Amino acid sequence: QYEEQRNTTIRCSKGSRCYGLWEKTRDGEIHLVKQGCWTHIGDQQECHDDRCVVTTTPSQIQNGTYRFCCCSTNMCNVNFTEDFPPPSPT
Amino acid sequence: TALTRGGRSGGGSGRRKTRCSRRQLHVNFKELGWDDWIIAPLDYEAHHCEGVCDFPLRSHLEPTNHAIIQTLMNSMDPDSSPPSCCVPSKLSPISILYIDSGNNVVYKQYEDMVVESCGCR
Amino acid sequence: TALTRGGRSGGGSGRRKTRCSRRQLHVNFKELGWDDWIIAPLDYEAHHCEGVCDFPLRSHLEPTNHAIIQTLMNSMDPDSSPPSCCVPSKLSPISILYIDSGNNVVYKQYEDMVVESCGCR
Repeated sequence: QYEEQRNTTIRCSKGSRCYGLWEKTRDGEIHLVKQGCWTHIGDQQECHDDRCVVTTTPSQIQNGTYRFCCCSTNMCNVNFTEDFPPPSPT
Repeated sequence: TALTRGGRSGGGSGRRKTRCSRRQLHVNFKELGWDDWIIAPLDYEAHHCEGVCDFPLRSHLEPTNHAIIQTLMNSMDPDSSPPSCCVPSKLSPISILYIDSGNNVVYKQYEDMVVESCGCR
Repeated sequence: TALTRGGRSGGGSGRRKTRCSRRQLHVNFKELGWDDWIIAPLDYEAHHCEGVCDFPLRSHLEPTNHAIIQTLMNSMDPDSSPPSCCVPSKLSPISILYIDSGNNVVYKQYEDMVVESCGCR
């Protein structure tokens, strides 16, 4: 289960996970973009954590302000923490 | 019904190559240049199928009747046709979060992205 | 939905081989030694698929999303994986009259005996 934008909670189907996507602006403001059930995991090691931790460097979209994570316990995608390598100096 | 009455066994010559099986193939969307539209995941394990489909074909490779005949004919006369080919026989989807052309964030299930099993076709 | 946002175009090198297409393959059950149980037909045109599946894959080859990604990765780094393979994408049956183990004459439709179209998988 997870908490969607309109504060509703749905049950994810068996085997799927919860995910969340936020936008973190330059000055640290955080906006929720999307939450839901992640039904098909590409890498079986993914989304096993019981907390929503952003572990991979965000993609270049929107200047890298998106924060994506997935996790496997009830309501785990209500918020997120960050644990990804700092961008390498260019 | 599979055609099981086989003719002469294949005369497969040369170094024994490994048989058709599922192998690793790690896909990195950044390296493909797709991280300008894909938000997550940025990489995943897709696997791929590789190896010879030689005569006689093993049943776990689920050959079609055509593949059985083609492989048999190739083993009898390699110039008549190539052997059947080792390809995915079962694929599964992955979920992808991306930005569409209208700059909306979209969650979608992309079919046929991960090889579950390989077969000779 | 097919993955259409392609990354860098493939650097396919070497002599231009012919592309994946349907070719002839005449099957003679006598030559296969099956005329001791097959009454009719004793031969038929099975066709087969042959040719390269190079980047970018044409839509008529109906590539799966996995085949699109594998072919793209092969064009960027041939050592990462083989290209996708040219195999039957549509097969049709033929009728066969044969003698079964109880010495009865049986009429049966054998599935997947004739290649109708080829694709990259």
